[in-house]
Amino acid sequence: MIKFKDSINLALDHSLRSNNRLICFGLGVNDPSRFFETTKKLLEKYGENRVFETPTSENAMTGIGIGLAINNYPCVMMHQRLDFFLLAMDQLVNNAAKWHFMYGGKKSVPITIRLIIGKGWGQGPTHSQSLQSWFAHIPGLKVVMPSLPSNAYSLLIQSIKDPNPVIFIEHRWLHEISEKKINKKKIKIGDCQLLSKGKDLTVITYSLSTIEIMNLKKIINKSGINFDHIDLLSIKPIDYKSIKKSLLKTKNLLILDSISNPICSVGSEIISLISRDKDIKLKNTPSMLTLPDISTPTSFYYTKNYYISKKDIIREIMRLTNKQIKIIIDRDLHDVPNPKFKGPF
Amino acid sequence: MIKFKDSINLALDHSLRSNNRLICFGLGVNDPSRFFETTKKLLEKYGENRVFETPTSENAMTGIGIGLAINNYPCVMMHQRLDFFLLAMDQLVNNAAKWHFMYGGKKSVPITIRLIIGKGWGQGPTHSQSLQSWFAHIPGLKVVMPSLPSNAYSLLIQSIKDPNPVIFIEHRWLHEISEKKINKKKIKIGDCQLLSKGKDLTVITYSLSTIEIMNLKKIINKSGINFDHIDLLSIKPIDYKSIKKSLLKTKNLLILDSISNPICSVGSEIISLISRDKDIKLKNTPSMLTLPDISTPTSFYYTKNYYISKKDIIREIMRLTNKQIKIIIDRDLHDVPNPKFKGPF
Amino acid sequence: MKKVSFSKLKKIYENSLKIRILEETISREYKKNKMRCPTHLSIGQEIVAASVGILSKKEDYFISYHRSHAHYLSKGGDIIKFIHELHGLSTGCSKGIGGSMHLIDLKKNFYGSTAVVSSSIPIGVGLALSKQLSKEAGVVFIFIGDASIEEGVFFEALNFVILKNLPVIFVCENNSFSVYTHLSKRQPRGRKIYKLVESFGIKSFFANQSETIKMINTINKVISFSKFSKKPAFIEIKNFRYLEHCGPNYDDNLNYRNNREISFWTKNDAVFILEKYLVKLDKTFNHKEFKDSFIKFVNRIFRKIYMNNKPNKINLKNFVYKKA
Amino acid sequence: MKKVSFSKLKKIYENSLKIRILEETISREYKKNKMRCPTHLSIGQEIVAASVGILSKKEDYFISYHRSHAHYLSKGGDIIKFIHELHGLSTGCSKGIGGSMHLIDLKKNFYGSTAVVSSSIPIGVGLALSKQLSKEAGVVFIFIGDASIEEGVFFEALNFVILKNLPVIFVCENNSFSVYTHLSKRQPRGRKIYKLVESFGIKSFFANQSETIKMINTINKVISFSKFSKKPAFIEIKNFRYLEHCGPNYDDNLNYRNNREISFWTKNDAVFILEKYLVKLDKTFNHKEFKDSFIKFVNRIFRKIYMNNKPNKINLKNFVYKKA
Ligand SMILES: Cc1ncc(C[n+]2csc(CCOP(=O)(O)OP(=O)(O)O)c2C)c(N)n1
Ligand SMILES: Cc1ncc(C[n+]2csc(CCOP(=O)(O)OP(=O)(O)O)c2C)c(N)n1
Ligand SMILES: [Mg+2]
Ligand SMILES: [Mg+2]
Repeated sequence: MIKFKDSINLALDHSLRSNNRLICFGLGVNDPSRFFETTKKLLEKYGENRVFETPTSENAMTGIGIGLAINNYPCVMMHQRLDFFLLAMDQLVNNAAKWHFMYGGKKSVPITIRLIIGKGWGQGPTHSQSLQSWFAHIPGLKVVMPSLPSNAYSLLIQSIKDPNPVIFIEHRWLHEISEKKINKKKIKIGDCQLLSKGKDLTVITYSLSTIEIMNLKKIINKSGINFDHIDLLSIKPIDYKSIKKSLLKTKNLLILDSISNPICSVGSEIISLISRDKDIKLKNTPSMLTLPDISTPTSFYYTKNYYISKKDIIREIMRLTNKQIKIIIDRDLHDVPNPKFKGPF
Repeated sequence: MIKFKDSINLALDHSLRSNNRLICFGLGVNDPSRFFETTKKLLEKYGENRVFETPTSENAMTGIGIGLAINNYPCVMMHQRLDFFLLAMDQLVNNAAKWHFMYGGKKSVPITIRLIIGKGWGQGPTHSQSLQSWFAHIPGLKVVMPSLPSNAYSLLIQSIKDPNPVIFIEHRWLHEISEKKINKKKIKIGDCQLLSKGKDLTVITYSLSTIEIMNLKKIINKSGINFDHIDLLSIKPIDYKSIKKSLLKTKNLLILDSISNPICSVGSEIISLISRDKDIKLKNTPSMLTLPDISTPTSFYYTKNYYISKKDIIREIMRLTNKQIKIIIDRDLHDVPNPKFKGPF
Repeated sequence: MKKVSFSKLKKIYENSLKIRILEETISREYKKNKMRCPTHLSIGQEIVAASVGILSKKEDYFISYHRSHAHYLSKGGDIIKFIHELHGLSTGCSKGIGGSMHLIDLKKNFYGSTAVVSSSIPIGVGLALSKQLSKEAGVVFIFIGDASIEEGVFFEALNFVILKNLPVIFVCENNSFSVYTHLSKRQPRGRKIYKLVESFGIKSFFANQSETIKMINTINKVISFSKFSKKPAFIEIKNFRYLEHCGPNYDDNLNYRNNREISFWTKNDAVFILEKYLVKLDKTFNHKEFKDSFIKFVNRIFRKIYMNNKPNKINLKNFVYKKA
Repeated sequence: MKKVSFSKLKKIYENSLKIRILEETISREYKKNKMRCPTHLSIGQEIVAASVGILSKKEDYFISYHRSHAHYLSKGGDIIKFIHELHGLSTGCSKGIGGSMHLIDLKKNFYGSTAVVSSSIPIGVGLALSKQLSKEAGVVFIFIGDASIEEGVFFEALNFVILKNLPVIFVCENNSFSVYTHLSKRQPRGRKIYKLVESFGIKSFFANQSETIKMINTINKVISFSKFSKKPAFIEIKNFRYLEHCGPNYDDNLNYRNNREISFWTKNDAVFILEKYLVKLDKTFNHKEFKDSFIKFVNRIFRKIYMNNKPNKINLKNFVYKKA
């Protein structure tokens, strides 16, 4: 059994070993938490020159990473919450995303920025934002959001190898997810994975929502509903070809964009793409499930109906397929990824 | 005749006069340029306590504006380019947008942030970005984008009066646009305006694209094509009711999102909204025109095909209506709003 | 410079005792998993807030960061609403929406605390500008940690404070750590934060919390300086947190802090030092009754919550925008 | 401290003369509306770049801000590609995509200039870290204006430079203005930028461009300090731009600058001061030939462009991402 957080650690270890110019830095990389255990042993193996703690200076550190990257030191920068990275939008958007373009292709910026999205245990308004649609909007950035240990492993290695800036977003609730063993097959940035097949419906997920639907697959299948499950993996570039192929078959779409606010979201972008495609004719209007257009509250009580629940998903699938699913009673607490989790982050 | 920039000036003057707690600040407000002439005479009338220059500290100044606003000094903050405001995303998103929410409604943040979008005369990658879709994505913000002197006047007054943070985005090329006289009729934030009526097509525009289509209206009408022209004015909240009403009639949609990159754009959001609405059945797949997913180049030569041209618009309308329009030969330079314009900003 | 009076010292003592009792109760009760939000306790650092709370005026504002319980409480923030907030109840000071990291009590001029490092600094500066404009009495106390010094916005804010000569007092609690990371990994060795700030042209002070009485007098000096000079001021106070960065436990088993330092600070606990000092000055000084009754008061609040923790329904939508 | 030699001074003179000639030509030709991009000219400030260009080493890197023509040229940046860049041609140093505000010449170790205030500072710091890691010779010169001091990222960068002891030399050209706004509206009165930086623990220097020879020697001193101490350094140079902030014209009709100041700086033009000094040292010193041939060279470049300004087609898409 290998956990997501360990696969990240393995991918970092592998990358540091195979490229001795690779640099990793961020708050917490060398502290006892070892960045949610994802940077374990790296300091010991590669030394403080290559793996280092930083001052709490998100904006400058991003620029410093760009400076390293354009002088042939690819790097991985890490933020324990995406929210903190908002301080560095100038460096990200005005420099990292544009450097290769604005000097006519002279220098690219091989920087990978790991961002963690928080959820539950009262993360609240300033510790739970997920802004993948912001990053996807910006020309020059790539956006990768893995779902399982194997694809996290492969995609982190690819992101680090990529000569361009890659925003690599990990949902905190994935860190404890495990697979039997890691499949080291290379996944190209821009390729989705098809996690199940079926003719009734296409379900598009990414990051945590992939797990959300996987946890429901059995019960849905039992009710005689079979669906193509597309796990995007890469938000930008997006694997439109695979989405289209599936929709030509199922003509029925649910996007589980459950960690995002709705407006100008990745879900909306996908619906816009398929709606402008003359080849695609759906049986139902396309559907997407997102958070409401409201910031995250802290309270256990008020997050309950805020997050998308198993019931919400089941209800939507019943509606789209016009079939009944035996409603499940969900006894899990909605604000922890597993019963052991006690926060705080 | 009154110009857009003068209507902004009038609205600021009116607001400063009618609320003696209102504060205005930003780089250039009191310098000889008077912020593209939009802050003319304000210093003289209201004094340096209420209208002041600031250090080049976008992030702190935004926080300072929030501090003023929560203590009953509504304010208007201004940035000569939206691009510079990227430095202040922490203050905008983590504080301004959430303050009212995260303290359970205790204090709202009446701040209006004027952002200017650049175009042409080699503004290039770092002086021409328009990120309305970013702002629309964030719960707690409102986003207003006027098109003409009258609506700029009314909407700026409304934005300033609004108890919430409003991002008020002005396209630089609108500043010299004029109307015979200013119509002071109040426009509610969230209401679009219908600038023409017709059954063949619905054209949705905002900001500069409103002018782009207005300049073509005669020639299009002459070819026997009549369209509902919806000028959004407010990007968030969006006037979905009016959009829907028009589409139920025309069943044909062109969104002119010509100052935005395409992915997760306002255009995509509108298409997502209407595509998820069972009541709306279009004759054609909905269409939108945006910039490519590429940053803005500087060169006169390479911006030519980068921006959406009159021809691009005409071609798309012909396709959607299946009618011919006498192609116009456009002799205007594509990188200036009018022949007098010589940059630099 | 007049020394802080006995009666004020007594109040400071009571204030810090209250904070300690509350925080220790939270630490104990947290393990019941009813306060489900990240919680940064102030145990070991209470005296700073307690002193500023007593020595400042009602009309002064406070604004604070993630470790803000002490600041909220020392300003007189509503205790019941505070505990309810940690429990996510609609009766909390932020209706349960903000949690431990986002506290507010406007009646007491506690203007808010928020959790992104340094993010509340410019807001405090804006509040000070609003005071200057309205010629309102009082200053704004901006509480920050030692990591705040690393964020650019701190320096932008400093520049503006001096440029406009705003009524601000920065209180920097330097506990040497940002989460698990010592200053030496984040700031140049030998830096004195207060001297750095002084070089911006802002009057700056330093105090060590283990010299408790001296520290209280220094805080008083800062406040007088600000009052009489009408100039901004800064004070750095060296202190130490006892528990883990975030959460209810001790974490010194992780060995990220020097043992000598740990034992120095626990031996020089400011609340006890002040207590001993008060007893020395007045043999009859006895806080037992005060303490017992406050403990009872606090326990009752928790007990009530546990007896009936069905929260009221609220409609989140109503809080996103204020209605015009 | 050895004084800068006659031959170096001569080179500095030639370097600044070149820059002036180029910038004046741009100012003249700009009015033909063929250079269609915002253009911040360095006329009046050339000597700083010219000196650093001559006194630094090939292996040193430069990184700069919006007013970067002089820095690019003084580092030996390709002149033809520079002029082509301003004309938006694909033969420009940034293929016409960057324009005046985004210059680069990697062959000469000019690593780039960009137009958001202070945005290039941390990138220069990252370059310096890369030099330290690879034990590569040389330092990174980070050019900044006086407004850069107002952006928080400058201080974040300073902190990191000192923390890691990076090979950086900051060159701050303090021309008293940010666009039309004088320092006094943006920074506290009496502030000395170099002293502020010194208080961060970074060796800092000051020079006044009107004392030209002294300034050149001070720049030399900074470079020697950096070389021998292996420590970061900072120099503030007081100077003045002649033309408007952005564009080809004089704008002193707008009266935003003090007349005394204007006449002081034009009377104390550094290029002329250096010229006179050289003539004094060596009566035979004559730059006429050099000047004439350079003017010819420059004019030829412009003429060629105007004879054939059909630019090559490029596919913008190919520049957004680098292919793996
Ligand atoms: C911008 C930002 N970066 C990182 C964090 C994560 N973080 C939370 S608290 C903290 C430590 C702050 O240390 P300090 O200011 O010294 O306060 P202390 O916790 O010691 O009281 C950090 C880094 C954050 N909240 N915001
Ligand atoms: C972040 C940011 N804010 C504002 C601007 C607008 N701007 C362009 S140049 C400039 C002045 C900078 O002054 P200084 O650093 O002194 O350089 P100088 O122009 O005097 O050489 C300003 C404010 C910008 N480019 N970036
Ligand atoms: Mg600390
Ligand atoms: Mg300047």
